Amino acid sequence: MPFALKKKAIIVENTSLSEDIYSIWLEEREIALSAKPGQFLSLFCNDASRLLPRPISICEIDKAKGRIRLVFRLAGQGTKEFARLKPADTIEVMGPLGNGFLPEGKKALLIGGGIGIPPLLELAKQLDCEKQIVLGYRDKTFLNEEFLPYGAVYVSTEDGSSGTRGNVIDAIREHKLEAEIIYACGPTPMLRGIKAYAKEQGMSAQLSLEERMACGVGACLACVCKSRDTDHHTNVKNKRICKDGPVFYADTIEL
Amino acid sequence: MPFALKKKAIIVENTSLSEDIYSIWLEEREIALSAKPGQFLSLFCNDASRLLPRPISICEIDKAKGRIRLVFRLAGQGTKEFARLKPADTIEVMGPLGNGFLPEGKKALLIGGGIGIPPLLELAKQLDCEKQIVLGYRDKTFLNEEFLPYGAVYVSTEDGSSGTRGNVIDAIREHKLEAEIIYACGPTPMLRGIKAYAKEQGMSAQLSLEERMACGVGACLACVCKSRDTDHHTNVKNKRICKDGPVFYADTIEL
Amino acid sequence: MNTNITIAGVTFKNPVTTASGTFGSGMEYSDFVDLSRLGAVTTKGVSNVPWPGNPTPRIAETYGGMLNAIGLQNPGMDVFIQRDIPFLRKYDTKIIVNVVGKTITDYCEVVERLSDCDVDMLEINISCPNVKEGGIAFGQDPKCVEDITGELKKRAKQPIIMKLSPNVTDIAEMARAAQAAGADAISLINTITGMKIDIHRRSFALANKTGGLSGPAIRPIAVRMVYQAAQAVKLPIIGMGGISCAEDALEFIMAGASMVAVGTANFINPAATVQVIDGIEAYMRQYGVDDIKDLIGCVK
Amino acid sequence: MNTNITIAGVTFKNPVTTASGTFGSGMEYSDFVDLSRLGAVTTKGVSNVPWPGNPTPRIAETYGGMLNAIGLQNPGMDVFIQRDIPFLRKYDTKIIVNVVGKTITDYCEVVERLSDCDVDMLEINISCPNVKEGGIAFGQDPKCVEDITGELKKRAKQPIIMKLSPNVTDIAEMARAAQAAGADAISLINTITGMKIDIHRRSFALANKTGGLSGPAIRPIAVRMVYQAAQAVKLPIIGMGGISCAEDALEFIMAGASMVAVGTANFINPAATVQVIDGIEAYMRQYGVDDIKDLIGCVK
Ligand SMILES: Cc1cc2nc3c(=O)[nH]c(=O)nc-3n(C[C@H](O)[C@H](O)[C@H](O)COP(=O)(O)OP(=O)(O)OC[C@H]3O[C@@H](n4cnc5c(N)ncnc54)[C@H](O)[C@@H]3O)c2cc1C
Ligand SMILES: Cc1cc2nc3c(=O)[nH]c(=O)nc-3n(C[C@H](O)[C@H](O)[C@H](O)COP(=O)(O)OP(=O)(O)OC[C@H]3O[C@@H](n4cnc5c(N)ncnc54)[C@H](O)[C@@H]3O)c2cc1C
Ligand SMILES: Cc1cc2nc3c(=O)[nH]c(=O)nc-3n(C[C@H](O)[C@H](O)[C@H](O)COP(=O)(O)O)c2cc1C
Ligand SMILES: Cc1cc2nc3c(=O)[nH]c(=O)nc-3n(C[C@H](O)[C@H](O)[C@H](O)COP(=O)(O)O)c2cc1C
Ligand code: FES
Ligand code: FES
Repeated sequence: MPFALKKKAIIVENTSLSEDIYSIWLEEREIALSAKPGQFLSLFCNDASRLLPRPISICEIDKAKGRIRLVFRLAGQGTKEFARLKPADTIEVMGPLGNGFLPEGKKALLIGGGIGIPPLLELAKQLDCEKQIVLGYRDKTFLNEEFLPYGAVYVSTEDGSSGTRGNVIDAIREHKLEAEIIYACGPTPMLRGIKAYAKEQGMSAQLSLEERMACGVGACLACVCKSRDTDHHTNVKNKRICKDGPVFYADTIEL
Repeated sequence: MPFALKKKAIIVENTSLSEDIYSIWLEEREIALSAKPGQFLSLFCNDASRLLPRPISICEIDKAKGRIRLVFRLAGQGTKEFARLKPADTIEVMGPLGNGFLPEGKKALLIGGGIGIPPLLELAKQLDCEKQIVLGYRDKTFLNEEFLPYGAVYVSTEDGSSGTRGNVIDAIREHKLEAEIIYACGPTPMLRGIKAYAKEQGMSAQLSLEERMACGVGACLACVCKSRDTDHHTNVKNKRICKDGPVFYADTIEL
Repeated sequence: MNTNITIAGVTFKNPVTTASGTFGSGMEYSDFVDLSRLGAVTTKGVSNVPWPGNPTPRIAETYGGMLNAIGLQNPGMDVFIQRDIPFLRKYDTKIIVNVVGKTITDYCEVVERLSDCDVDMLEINISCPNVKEGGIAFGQDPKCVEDITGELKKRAKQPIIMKLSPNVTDIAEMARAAQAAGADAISLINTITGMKIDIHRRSFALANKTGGLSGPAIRPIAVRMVYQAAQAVKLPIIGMGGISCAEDALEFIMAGASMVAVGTANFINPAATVQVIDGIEAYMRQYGVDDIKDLIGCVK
Repeated sequence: MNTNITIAGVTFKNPVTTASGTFGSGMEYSDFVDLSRLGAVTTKGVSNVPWPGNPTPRIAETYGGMLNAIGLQNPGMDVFIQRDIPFLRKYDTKIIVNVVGKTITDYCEVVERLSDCDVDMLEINISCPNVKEGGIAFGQDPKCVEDITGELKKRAKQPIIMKLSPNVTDIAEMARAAQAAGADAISLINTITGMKIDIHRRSFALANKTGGLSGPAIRPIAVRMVYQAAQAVKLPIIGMGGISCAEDALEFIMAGASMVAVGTANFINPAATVQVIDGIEAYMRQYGVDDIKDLIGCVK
């Protein structure tokens, strides 16, 4: 995309899925047409005191209508501002950014934890293979019913209020789920657990990582993670999450 | 007003009087009830990168509806933001601030220049005496017709496109206007001319001054003007325009 | 829950005061703020004789901040002592008087005079960037900081706070100099020298050319300096620079400040001081912090 | 209308470049910006061997600005020379290479190596606050500035720009030291050391504790320092610090900068550099300025 810059997207819908989780549909045709599951958008605040973009993963893509869905949790002032957006409001965005998940067509386990669940929804829709979907929550669930059309859905909650009490690995063990590949997104401790589990099981795993970002396009080196090998671009053992990720094969990165 | 703080006012109407002059009616009952002609409001920007209040004079007061009218010229980013306000939007304001004009009940000349004209409108409405109103413009006129109900209106324009070609003093001389007191607001060179004219004619004059402001309440000493005598508060020859003014008797200040 | 803080023997009911020069003598804001809520009121700098200050424009807005070059206009100590101290004493708050001068003799004169007045602490402004002589010059050289601190300590009956300039290479060095000469506390930061140019008029935005930058824009610099000073000296620190809300204030406290001052934020929101106090208490309740002292310098 | 600027024999088609470290090697932004529009691309700092940089989090947002502690991660000069210079040479723009090191020997090694490369100028970063050794330490002492400038001048075949640190008491002193030792130009300001504390986690927002503050928040400080340096030395100045639009850039030019660099603004608006160039031209047209040189230092 030569000279692709920031774009003004139009808010089509903004609903809250729970007290602190919001779901926004925004319209920006070009972005919708090129977006892939696992990629993200940089969202800019209208409040000029907050300069940096907020990276938010793509949750669903509606190419026909030229729309993108984002699901996010209230974290600080930026997400609070986004939560107040109303239909017809505009927001400045850049994207789609990063490399998404790489569909492999093998029997798959999709594993999401907390606010890492949204990017798996579009993946679940697009993955053309046998899928088992494991969603881990602290307590309240969200978005889980929307996964039902795409595969068997297993839920874990830390407080045991729904599904398996415990974490996603507990749910996988409880249901003896088997697969050839894992696609996962969630907090670092969960990803670390999944990496170990995948190794133990001899499965490959694609993990979506998170780090603070400034440029979002690979220029500033803010968002690195440690890599197993020397990276071709950085020439050190650092990969840029925004540009080389956010999705990486588990065995190529240190967690 | 004990513990009177910033208030959220509601925009009732925002119209443009010319390419770069806007007229806003805002609703804030408490402010409307206590406001006097010649006082001003501190208007705060919604854009958080701009912290300082913009002082804008009160143009009209509608006590019945609890509303205040402001008329302002696009000067920089702050006034540009205000110009975009739509009915039902809110804006943070403080006020009414400063001391307004002091009605003296003598035969009066109201003299306004450019964006100094708006504060004279409410004064014209409230002054209960014989009034002659002189309004000076560069070229295009605005607000002049709204003065017609309150007295004889004389216009001057620098380019001669309406009324007397020249400045307000030229118009006064042309029409041989006489009065006991002048109430004036406008650019400093105009006020300087009026001060000299009033002295020459032995008239008293109340002038409304302008200076950059931070606090708007007399605390920061940003907005001083030079005074003839040592000021009782500052103990130097400086008066605070926001607190002691913005209206001063011409002979008490240096211009 | 305890928010009391004792500095050099003076106990403040809470750790929040006003930054000198942004709150007048307290009088100007007494219509907006219940002064008795404040830990202390810190007054505008006062000199031996009345100062007229700089020509206007004295201020300019900048991105997330402002420049000022007021030039320490003040009515002089006689009027101040006679009018402003009795006014402030009507409130249940401590009084910190900010002192300015052009020469060490000037400072000494004011401090000696205030020694017999009913005020709680003196804050010595050796860091004002907006006056030609004195001010900042004293605050940019450790030897000068030591000299002036020593001279004033001999004369002051109240504890003295040395207010440091951020316009230095090494703030720790200045803090150590103040400590070495016997200062009771330090406060920082004063404004950072800045400039704005009006590109349409092709002139300086301020009559004084340069001014002091304050407001949220400078907060990260101020927090860093408070942290560095806290690592370097044992003196209590009054932290300031861009504090507008309790979250901001807590950053300073966790970096090592025993008290904080709210400055430019008063102009934007006259309720800022009280909101900071309420917000600190809310934070303490939320996290079960019993004593504000447990938060001072807790991030290391 | 002329926007050409010649510095130390190198002619730039316009006075706008990128601030080192905010534009990668140009490659990362080449999808967003036509690099041939730029007066020059200034690359991320390059060292003799690859540097891994600091642990994450490396950045934090602040009011109107950001902190960074990237720690000068870079692939080292070998990869840089082999990959990035040929890439940039495909565009019609000048190449300024930012050089970093931990010791004078390190800097010398990079400069010697680059001497035989096809680049237009070298910018020596003696002001990075985010590395433990070298970096800023060189930029805070006039003697060090002189020494390193002198050593590098002996070795460099291209003109050298000394990039000064704003974390100093007197920027003019540093500018004079660079001039005395033969620098061809100076650039300023690098970032200002700052700190942010996460009050909920009670920890530093950055793994490195402190970081460098950049963005619009620091602009008034940067403009002031450019002005002070311009008054102190005859060297051409590349001004930077919070430039996001043409108005900002013109402030620096009128304060005395011959060129300007756009930094943090690239992250917020990848079109910033080009918009600055267009905006400067629009200003010149609006006010009938025939030559950009007539604006340099026009406010005195
Ligand atoms: C690739 C990627 C995809 C993401 N997808 C989602 C998503 O789909 N839904 C969702 O709710 N959240 C997602 N996040 C996290 C989201 O970016 C942060 O919650 C958000 O930036 C917080 O902004 P704030 O202003 O509310 O919080 P603040 O804490 O006020 O933000 C301050 C600064 O820190 C950054 N920041 C804060 N938390 C994070 C974080 N966890 N990760 C990265 N930067 C952070 C902000 O971007 C901002 O620059 C994603 C993060 C990354 C890196
Ligand atoms: C007592 C008083 C009453 C006023 N009444 C009116 C009025 O009724 N209508 C009207 O159009 N204008 C009025 N002005 C001028 C008005 O305040 C400025 O035009 C306005 O602040 C410009 O803001 P800005 O953000 O658009 O401009 P910018 O130039 O971007 O403002 C930058 C900063 O400079 C200040 N500033 C800029 N110009 C002036 C100025 N002329 N006077 C004071 N501060 C200024 C702003 O408040 C702000 O802090 C009045 C000024 C004063 C002091
Ligand atoms: C308008 C103004 C006037 C000031 N006057 C003084 C003063 O008289 N004495 C002093 O020590 N500091 C003075 N300061 C500095 C403040 O006390 C404070 O150190 C600085 O503004 C940083 O805090 P802030 O960002 O919260 O404003 C003044 C600041 C401003 C904005
Ligand atoms: C993420 C980041 C990385 C930087 N890396 C370098 C660097 O490698 N070398 C250097 O001399 N300056 C570096 N800088 C400083 C910038 O070049 C510039 O001097 C500073 O950011 C001020 O300009 P700005 O406010 O426009 O960003 C970096 C700044 C940022 C924000
Ligand atoms: S955010 Fe800049 S490199 Fe990833
Ligand atoms: S604006 Fe603060 S004293 Fe007038």
